[in-house]
Amino acid sequence: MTATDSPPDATALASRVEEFLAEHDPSTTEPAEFLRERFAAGLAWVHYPAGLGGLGAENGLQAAVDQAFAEAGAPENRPRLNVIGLGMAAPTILRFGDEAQQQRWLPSLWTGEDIWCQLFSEPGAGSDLAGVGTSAVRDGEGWVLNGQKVWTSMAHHARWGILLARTDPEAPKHRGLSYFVVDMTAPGVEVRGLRQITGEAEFNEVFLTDVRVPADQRLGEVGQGWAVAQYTLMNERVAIGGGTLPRESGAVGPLTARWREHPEARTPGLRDRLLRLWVQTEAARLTAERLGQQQAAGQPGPEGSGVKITFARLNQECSSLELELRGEDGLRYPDYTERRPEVEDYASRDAGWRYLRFRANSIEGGTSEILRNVVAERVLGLPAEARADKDVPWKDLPR
Amino acid sequence: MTATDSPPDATALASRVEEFLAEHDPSTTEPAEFLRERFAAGLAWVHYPAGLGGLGAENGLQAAVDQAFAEAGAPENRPRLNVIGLGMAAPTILRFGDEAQQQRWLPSLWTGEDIWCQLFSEPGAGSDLAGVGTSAVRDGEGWVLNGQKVWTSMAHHARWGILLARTDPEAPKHRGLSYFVVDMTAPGVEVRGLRQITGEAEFNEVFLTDVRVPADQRLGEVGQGWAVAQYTLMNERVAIGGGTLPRESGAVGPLTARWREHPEARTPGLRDRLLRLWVQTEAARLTAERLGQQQAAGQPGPEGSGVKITFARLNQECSSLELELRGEDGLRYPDYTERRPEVEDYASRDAGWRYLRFRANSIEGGTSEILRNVVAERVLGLPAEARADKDVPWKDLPR
Amino acid sequence: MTAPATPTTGDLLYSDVEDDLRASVRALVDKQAPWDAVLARTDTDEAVDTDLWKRLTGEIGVAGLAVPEDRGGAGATWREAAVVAEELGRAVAPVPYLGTVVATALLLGTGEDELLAAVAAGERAAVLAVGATHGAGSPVPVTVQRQGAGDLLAGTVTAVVDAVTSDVLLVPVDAAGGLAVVEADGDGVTRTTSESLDMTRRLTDITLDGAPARIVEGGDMGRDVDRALRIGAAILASEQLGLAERCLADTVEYLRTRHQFGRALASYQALKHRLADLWVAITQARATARYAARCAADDSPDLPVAAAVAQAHCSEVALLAAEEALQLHGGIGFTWEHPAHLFLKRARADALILGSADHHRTVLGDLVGLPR
Amino acid sequence: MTAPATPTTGDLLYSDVEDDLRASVRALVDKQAPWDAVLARTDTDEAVDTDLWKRLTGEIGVAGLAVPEDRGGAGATWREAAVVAEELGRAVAPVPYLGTVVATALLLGTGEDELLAAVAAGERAAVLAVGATHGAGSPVPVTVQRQGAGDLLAGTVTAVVDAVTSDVLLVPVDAAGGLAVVEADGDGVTRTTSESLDMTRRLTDITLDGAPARIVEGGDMGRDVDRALRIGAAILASEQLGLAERCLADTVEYLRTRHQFGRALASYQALKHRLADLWVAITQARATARYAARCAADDSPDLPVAAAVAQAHCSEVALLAAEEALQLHGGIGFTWEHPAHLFLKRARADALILGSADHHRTVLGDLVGLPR
Repeated sequence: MTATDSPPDATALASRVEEFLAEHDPSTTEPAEFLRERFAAGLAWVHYPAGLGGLGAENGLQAAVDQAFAEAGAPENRPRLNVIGLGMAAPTILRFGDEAQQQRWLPSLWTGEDIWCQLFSEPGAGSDLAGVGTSAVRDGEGWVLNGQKVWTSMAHHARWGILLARTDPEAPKHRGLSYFVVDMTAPGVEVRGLRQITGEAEFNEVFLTDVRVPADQRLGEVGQGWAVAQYTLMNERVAIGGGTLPRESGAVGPLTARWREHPEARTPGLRDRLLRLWVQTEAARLTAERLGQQQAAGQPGPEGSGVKITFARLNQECSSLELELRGEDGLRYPDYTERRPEVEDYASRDAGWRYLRFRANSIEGGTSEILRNVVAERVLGLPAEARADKDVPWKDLPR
Repeated sequence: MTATDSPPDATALASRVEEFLAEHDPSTTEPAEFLRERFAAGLAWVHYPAGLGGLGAENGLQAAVDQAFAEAGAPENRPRLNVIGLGMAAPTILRFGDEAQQQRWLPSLWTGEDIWCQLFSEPGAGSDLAGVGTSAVRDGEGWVLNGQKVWTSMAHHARWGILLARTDPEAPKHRGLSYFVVDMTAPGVEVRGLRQITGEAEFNEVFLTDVRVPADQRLGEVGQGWAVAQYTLMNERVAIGGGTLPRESGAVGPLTARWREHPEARTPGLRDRLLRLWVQTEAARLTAERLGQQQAAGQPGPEGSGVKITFARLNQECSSLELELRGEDGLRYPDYTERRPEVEDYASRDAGWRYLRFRANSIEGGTSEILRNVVAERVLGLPAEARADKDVPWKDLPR
Repeated sequence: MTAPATPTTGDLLYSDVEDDLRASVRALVDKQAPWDAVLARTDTDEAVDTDLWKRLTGEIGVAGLAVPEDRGGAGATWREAAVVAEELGRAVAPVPYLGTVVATALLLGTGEDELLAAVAAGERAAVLAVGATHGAGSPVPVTVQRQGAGDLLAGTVTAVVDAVTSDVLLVPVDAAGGLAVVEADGDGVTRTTSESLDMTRRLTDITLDGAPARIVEGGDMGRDVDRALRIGAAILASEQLGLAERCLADTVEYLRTRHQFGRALASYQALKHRLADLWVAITQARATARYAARCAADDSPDLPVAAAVAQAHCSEVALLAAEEALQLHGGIGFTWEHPAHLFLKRARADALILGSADHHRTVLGDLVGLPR
Repeated sequence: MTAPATPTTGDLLYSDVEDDLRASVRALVDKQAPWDAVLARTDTDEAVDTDLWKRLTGEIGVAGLAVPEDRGGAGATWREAAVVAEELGRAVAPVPYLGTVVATALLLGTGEDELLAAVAAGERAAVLAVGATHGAGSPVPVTVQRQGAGDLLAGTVTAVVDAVTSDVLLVPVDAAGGLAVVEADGDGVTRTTSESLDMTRRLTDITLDGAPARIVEGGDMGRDVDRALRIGAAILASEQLGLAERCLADTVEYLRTRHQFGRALASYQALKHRLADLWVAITQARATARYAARCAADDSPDLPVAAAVAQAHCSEVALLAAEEALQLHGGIGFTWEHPAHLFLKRARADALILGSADHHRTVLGDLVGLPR
């Protein structure tokens, strides 16, 4: 295909998938090989440009392609493990990377050979991400990183990390940042499991000590890091909001199941609370559906922030009520021993674990407080919070 | 009694009351005359100074005196009608008035011959009372007032009003205010009933047009009005917080009565809400009791703000739930015709009226939002809200 | 018992036709019944704006939206009817729309096509004679009986909504489950309208004593009335949505312009967060109301669940919005000459009529298999 | 039915003696069991800090406060015992205080003076063998029976609080209402302690199979146990109060020092208002807890109401305080190496043990004449 070809439509894509499968039998081709060939054929993410795993097709056409591959028994590209790579790093590389960077990172990212992680948050920079203090100092053509990152999912599996660092502490906070891709196997990168209140270590702390990063691993211009990071996070927000859900999905599911299975635990007061949560969950579900319909109709709405606030609260309230329904069992806990959970599978976990884990829902990926500010300021047009940190050199800010 | 006598104790007071009653038979003395004599005898408010209706006794000794007079069938001094006079104007006159002012105003205030009102709030100055715009301009020895006041209880009964006005619009807002006593019968004072959402006009608007106020009707120095007004309001806050209450008093009373009398309206969900409100009411009652005990023990605590926030919310939620219990009756309303209620008697009023009237509980006498700021800043020591109005001439502030 | 299945959601967005309909209704209502006119009317004996109702039914045809064209209506659906309810809620318009919705839903299931066509055209106003607070899902209260063997009725129905100006009463009679058509101005009918908490929608007590009636043929009164009340509940949710949106919009506007302590009130974060929470609740109210209207329009078997969810949610959201609006307007919102109380009273009453949130939650629990 | 009468409130303030007692307990606990030591212990098999318990009972005499001097105690009252609970709640101290309170309250009503004195002196630890979530006001569960005609017992009691290190079990037996004294380390007794949501107060399942027992003479097991549980509920409210205060204080401190966007978090009004609301709730928790302790101390007939109110209120306030603390600490509060989770887990468990708020509201409704 040359650049002047018009992008394929659904029918053309279906033919290409059929041709590809005829040439690459999933049952006999080695999985990694199969995935690399699929990427080369432009059938990885069809809305990406030709040569980068796509064919420049419309975004909505991917689902049918994926389904056809799934039905043919094609191997998966580890999407659950590489959610940061696929959802956040890839679009950022596509938008801000040069051609060499795109060719270097996108193929192994998509195939799942290389897992990616995100090195943004720091102990001193949570909601206020632009306050990050990890330093990147020029060293010849490259950079040397020092600092500490936190809340890094997948860091212990990751080959690459996208990282926000301060290249100019004399500049105001938003203007002194740059954005790098870090080799997680480089000397000076230390990943430690971060134990959380469930007892498990789902996230990591990442300590960076004199980590050398070559010049060609910067994304965007020096000082432009905030804009690049914003783009990355915009993709995260899209990933969290919206979507279609079955009735009674989410945290209300185990709660209603418990109610139905344990008549002895029922009281009138608990039923009232249960029904309130059922109604709220159904309302939230319909809201998420409506948001999806708006996005599909090309009217992206700001409801995503509201959906996230609501699901966080419902997860917390439902799991808390579930503990009450469980009575004595609600007081027990399976095991607080420090472990590394491989995959988040909430429904199969103990009620107590869910109650604890869901406390983070209103913190991770934007606190509910920050999201209320977002709704108030961007949706309702209310004045922004007074702040004194915008035009002051970062080094002079109170911390 | 001369100034060098030591103040009387409880026994001495009891004797004085006995003597007084022996000389002034309540059943034969004309009520106004009786009250004037009681004032002159120092048995009006015994903790006030001699010559001003008191004997310089301890504050806590008043109750026994009042009780003795009540048991003897002595006339009342209209305390419900003159709550502003007795509770707010009198202590302010005592603290900031000169002797001539005290002698002029306190006797007829205490006897109830002269009702007082408070002219503080304005349409443009509610929570931000220091922003009042009613002007007081010097005119020879006296002053001329122009402006509009609002939410004035009793103005249509009042002979005198305590008023906050701006004497220097060039000064920052808190520094350009002075405090006056206004003759409500003076030319240019117009009192209009202010109809509220219940249909009634419990409060008033007061329009002031070229109202002349003599120089000797100012309380405190020119420019000191804010401090004087603060003192007045401190006395209001004391009147609102604290006190002993019977169980199930307040808005929960008619609610539980309805519940007990109407089995057909009961549902499990409503019972849960009822019991939650019962518990909250009892908790608030005990908190008010504890506050009273603290004050009696000489440890005045800041709990008053919390008590006011809580009772406002409970009044609102209880009356709202009562409407639900009433079903069809909850949809009816007796009469929205504009009227002047003489005395607030909440318990005897219709549930719908109470629901509407109680909406104001979280606004009048300090909004719940302002009181939360007070708790956060004065009790918890959190930083004050950023404000840009403190050092700017009042006339230059945004409005 | 197992978790309920997930029905198809259907379209929850507004169509272009609905947008146009909304614009027409809003333009008319804004002109004919701005809030100060609505308020002024409450101090008169003319509780209903009959002129506005005439124009709404005559010019826009709001009474016949869900009636097929071949039965005298506009051939639209309850979805479009719900959009009208949003606008009328936004304006607390004193017109008998909700009563007409319920009566129309009921008549659609009967053979009363002459009456249906007259109602759809706005020529006659019909109302179901059932007390305002009765909600779908519990047995229809029957308080009127046939007198002797004839077709004369006797009994009392209290607190009927939108019966002030109605021409025809649809009256449940007899334990057997009949429905009677009674001329509202006919012999033996006494209507007494009293002051109501919601001044813009007054209640009427109806006494029948020897009132001539025609019994509707066929149908199952209990089932038909219940279904009509469910459709009414679905449409009421849209009224509550419109009201809540208006309260939020007015409050945002007020807080942006009102300054205290040298700052716009809208800049105070505690107020910003409360408004953000209210906005979130309203987006959910919209989703539930749209889904309920969709289920009514498509005669979905999920209508009972959808209507109960919408009422349980929208009743509380509208009340919250009206109460927050009053609180955040401060003193001015407590005065008669400000619209805040019109919305508060409507929201408080709406949370009771056609069944309270508590009623709908209880019904819902049985529908989705969450037993007591 | 009429409104309940208002009992005398009594003194709700802290006495000088109570202030001194608080200072002693706090000094000891701060030194011996700061939060990092409490946390470190949770990863060991020594769930109870027996050394701290030895000093609390030996040096301060916390186990005998409510026991008269002539029966081996300190001759104070349940009021003073409540102050100790506040401090132990503030520290989530892993000591069997609550279980001791309930056992002592039960023994005080019996003739078991030898055992009572040993418990009061901290020489022996006793515990009521009833499942953790059982609340006063409903029949005491009896799951242990006499084996044959002798004095051997068999049965299982699950989820007992503070039984890990106890020496003596007080076991409800027989439908007739007896109470048996069983040596916890004796023959035929198996105790299994498992990991618990609240790591600082683990649950123990107890199985008796041929366990020798002595039946307590006299008394009415159902009534006596119920009363002991009510006193336990009253004292638990003070534990919840202490915990809530600690959560608020820690959060205020953190928000004052943590800066984001160039400002201390404590300067954001939305957070200020939430903390103000929490403070208000805590002042109310204190009033209810003090009143319940007062009623326990004076053997007031209002104890059932006071304990139910205190539990219904304080359970929710402590949980709110712990949840707000975790949320407002942000990410750091979600980590294992921060104390927030110790308080959260204790608050969540405390809201279930000795009966949930829902249970106490239900009981209360019957006590104050608000029928179903």
